[in-house]
Amino acid sequence: MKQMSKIVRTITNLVYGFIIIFGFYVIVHGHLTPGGGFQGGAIAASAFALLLVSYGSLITKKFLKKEFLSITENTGLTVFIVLAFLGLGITFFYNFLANTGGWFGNTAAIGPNSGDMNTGGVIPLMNIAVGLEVLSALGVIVLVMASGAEFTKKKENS
Amino acid sequence: MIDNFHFIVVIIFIGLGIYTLMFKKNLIKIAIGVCLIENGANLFLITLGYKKGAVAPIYTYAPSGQSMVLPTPQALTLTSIVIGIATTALILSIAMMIYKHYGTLDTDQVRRLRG
Amino acid sequence: MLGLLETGSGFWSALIWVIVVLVISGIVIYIRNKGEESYKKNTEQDKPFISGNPEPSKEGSHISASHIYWGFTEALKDYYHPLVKIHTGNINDYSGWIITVTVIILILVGVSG
Amino acid sequence: MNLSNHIPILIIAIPLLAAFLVPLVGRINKKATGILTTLALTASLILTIALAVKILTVGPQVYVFGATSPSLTLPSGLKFPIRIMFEVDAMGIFMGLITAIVTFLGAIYSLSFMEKHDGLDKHYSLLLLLTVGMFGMEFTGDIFNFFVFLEIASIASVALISFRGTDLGEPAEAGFKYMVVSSISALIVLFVVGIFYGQYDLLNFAAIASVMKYSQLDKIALALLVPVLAMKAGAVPMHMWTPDAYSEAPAPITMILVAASQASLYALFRVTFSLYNINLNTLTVGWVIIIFGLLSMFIGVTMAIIQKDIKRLMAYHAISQTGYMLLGVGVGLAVLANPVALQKYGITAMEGGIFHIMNHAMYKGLLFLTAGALFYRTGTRDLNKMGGLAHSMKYTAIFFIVGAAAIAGLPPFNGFASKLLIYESVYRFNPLLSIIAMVVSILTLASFVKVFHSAFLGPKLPQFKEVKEVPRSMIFAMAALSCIIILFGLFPGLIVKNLVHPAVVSLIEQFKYTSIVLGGM
Repeated sequence: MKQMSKIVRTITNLVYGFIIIFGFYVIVHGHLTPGGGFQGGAIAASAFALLLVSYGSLITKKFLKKEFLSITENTGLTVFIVLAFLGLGITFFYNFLANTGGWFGNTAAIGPNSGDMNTGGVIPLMNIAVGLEVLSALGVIVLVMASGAEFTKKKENS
Repeated sequence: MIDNFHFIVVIIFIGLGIYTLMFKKNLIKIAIGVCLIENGANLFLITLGYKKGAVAPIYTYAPSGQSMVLPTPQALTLTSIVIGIATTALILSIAMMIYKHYGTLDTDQVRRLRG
Repeated sequence: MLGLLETGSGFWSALIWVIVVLVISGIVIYIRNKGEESYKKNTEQDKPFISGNPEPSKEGSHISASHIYWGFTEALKDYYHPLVKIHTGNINDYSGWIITVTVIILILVGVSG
Repeated sequence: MNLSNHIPILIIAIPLLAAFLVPLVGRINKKATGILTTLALTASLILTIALAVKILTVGPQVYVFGATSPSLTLPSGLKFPIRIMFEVDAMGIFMGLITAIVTFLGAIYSLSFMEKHDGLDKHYSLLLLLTVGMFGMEFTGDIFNFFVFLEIASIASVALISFRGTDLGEPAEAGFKYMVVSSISALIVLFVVGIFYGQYDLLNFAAIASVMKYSQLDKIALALLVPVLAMKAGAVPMHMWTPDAYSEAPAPITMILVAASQASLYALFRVTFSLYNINLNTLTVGWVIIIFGLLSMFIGVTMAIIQKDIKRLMAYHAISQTGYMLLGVGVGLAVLANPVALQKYGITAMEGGIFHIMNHAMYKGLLFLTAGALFYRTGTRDLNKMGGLAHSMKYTAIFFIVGAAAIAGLPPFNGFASKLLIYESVYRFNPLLSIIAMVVSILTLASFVKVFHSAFLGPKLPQFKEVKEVPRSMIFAMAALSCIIILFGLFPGLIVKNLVHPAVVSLIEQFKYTSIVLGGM
C-alpha cells in the first residue's frame, strides 16, 4: 500500500498518541467504567490501523514489528493464565487480591461515588494482561492483512 | 407488536445472513453473511437483558433504590463479539490465502475438493 | 473372567474365539501335511502361464486403485452418478444443506409434538 | 490446598498454560516446543486417568470457577447456580479419556511428522488449544460455556487444517469451508442459548433440565440443536465438509479432528438425554437420529469405495462409522420412554453405540496415522500412484492391517465387539436396520481391501526405491493405538462393564445429572 496525502499523515501524527492513550485509559479503568481489556485493546489497535492506512504498509512495517507484537501477545496471555493459576489455593480464577488491602485490595464503596482505582483484586491486572494481548493480536492481524494487500497489488499489476 | 420489534430485526438479520450464505457467490460476501448471522444472534441476546426503567449495572454510578439490569446477557454478548472477531479475522485471512493460490474468490471455482 | 460380553441374546468372548481358531488351524495344518507333495522347485511349475500371452514385467503388473471394483461401480452407475453430483464442493451448497435439514427437523418436531 | 479437588480444572489449565508458553519457548529453542507440548499432554493424560478412577469409584465431580470452594454449586442459599462450572460424570470422563489419549499420541506423532515445517510453535500452540476446546466441551456444565469451547475448538482446528495453506491452495479451501459451516452451527447454538436464557434465566445444563417445561420454544431449541450438532459430528447429508477437512489436515491433526467431531456427538447425546430426556417426544427424535445414522452409514461407505485419495477415503469411512454410533444411541433414545424395551435391548444398543465412539477414535486414528506415514515417505496421497510399499514399510503395513480389520469388524479386534452389540440389540428393535448395518460393514471391508492391495501389495515400484520405515516417534504412536485396539478387542467385557455401562446409565438417568448441581431437590 502506498502512503496517503500529507493532510492525512499530519492528522494521524496528531491523533495517534491520543487514541493509544484513550485505549489504555479504557483498559486500566475496566473495573470501574464500561470497557475493559478487550475494548481498550481494540481502541489502541485502531491506532495501528490508522498508521497503516495513512503511511502505507512498507513504512509502517519498519517500526511496527510483527515479532515484537507476538511476544507481547503471548506475554499478556501467559500473565492472564498465571493470575488464574494463582487463585488455585482456593479455586481456579479465584479473586485472591480482593478486599485484602494490598494491591487493588480496597473494598469498593456502594452507592454513587467517584470510584476508587485501588479496588477489584485481580480484575484490573487481568484487564491489563488482556488489553496487552488484544492490542498486539489485532496489530498482528492488521499487519498480516496488509501483506495480503501487497500481494494482491503485485498480482494485478503483473 | 411494537414490543416485539427487536425480534423482527433479529429475524431480518439472520434471514439476510442465511440468504447471503446460500446464494452469494463471493467468498468475502460469505464472510459478511456469517457476520450478519452473528450480529443477529448478538442482538437477540442483548435484547433479552432489557428491563424497562432499570439502569446499567455499573457499581459506582448506581442511584440507590433503582433496579439494575442483570449483566449476564451483556457479558454473554461481549464474549460472543470477541469470538466473532476471531472468526471473522480467520475467515478473511483464509479467503486471502485462497485468492493467492486460486486467483479468484468465486465459489463455483473454489472447489478443487469435491466428489 | 474370559472377558465375556453379554449382548442380550448371547455372549461373545474374544479369548475363546482365538483358542478355537488356533485349534482349528492346527487341525487344518495337520490334514494338509498328510497330503501328497507334488510341488517341485525350479521346474515349469514356477512360471506363470497366462493363456500363452507374453508375461508382463513385474512393475507393469501392479493394478492401480482406480481399476479395483470397476465392475461394482459400473453396475451401480445409476446410484453413483447423482450421488457424486450432489458432492459439488461448493460452499453455498454446504450451507444450503444445513439450513434445509434444520427446516425439515423443525417441521418434524413441530408436527409430531 | 487439596490438589485432588482441582483435577477437573488442571486437566484443562495445564494445556492452556502450555499453549501460551509454547510460542515464548519457541523463540529460544525450536525443539523445546514439541517437548513442552508432549509434557503438558502427558500430565493431562495422567490427570484424566486419575479423575476417571475417582469418578467411577466415588461419583460425579463438579468444579466451580472462582468460588470459595470447588464444590460450592449453590452459594448463599440460592436455588439456582450462578457461577461457571464443570460437571464431569461417567459419560464426560469417557469422552475425556478418548480426548486425552488421542491428543497425547497426536503430539508424539507430530514430533517427527511436522519436523520440516515452519511455524512449529504455532502448530503446537493450536494443538494445545484444540485439546482445551475438546476437554471443555466434554466437561462443561454450562450451555454458554459450551458455545465458547465449541468456538475455541473450531477456530483452532480451522487454523490447523489450513496450516499448509501458505504453500498450497487446497488446505486453505478446506479450512474456509469448515470455518463457515462450523460458525453457522456455533451461532445457532448461541441462538439456542438465547432461547433458554430468555425463558428460564438460566445457563446451567442441570438447572435448565430441572425446570424444563418442553414448551413450543423448547421444541424449536431442540430442533435447532439436533441438526447442527449432528452436522459437527459429520452426519449425512451435512457431511460434505468432513472429507475436505480430514484429507487436507496434517495426519496427527486429522486424528484429533475425529475426536473433536465426537465431542460434538457427545454434546448431541447430552442435549437429548440429560437436558430433555423423556420430556421430549423420544420416538420422533430417536427416529430422526436413527435416520441420520442410516444415511451416514450407507452413503458414507458407498462414497468411500470410489475414492482415490487415501485420506479422503478414510474420511468417508469416518462418516460411515459415525452412523453406527448414531444408530445405536438413536435406538436407545427411541425406546427411552418404554422401560421394558429399554431394559431388554435399549441399554445394550446404547452400550454398543457409546463403546463404538471409543473404538472408532482408536482405529480411525490409527488408520489416519498410517496414511500420514505413507504420505511422509512417498509424498503422495493418491492411491493410483502407490504400490508395493509393504516391502519397505513393514511396521506400517502391520499397523494398517490391525486398523483395517478393526474398522471392518473382524474378530477379535475391538470394532467387532461394539458392532456385535449394535447388531444384536438393533435387530430386536427393527431387523432391517441391523441388516443394513451388516451390509455396510461388508462394504467397509471391501474398500479397505482395495486400499491394502493398491498401497501395500504388488511389486516394489521403481519410484519408491528410497522409501524406508518412518521415524521412531511415529511408530510409537501407531503401536500404542494398535495395543489399545487389541486389548479392547480381547477384553471387551471388562471395558463395557467398567467404563461404558456407567456412561450409559449416567446419560439415561437425568435426575442423577441434575442432582449433582442442585443437591437432589
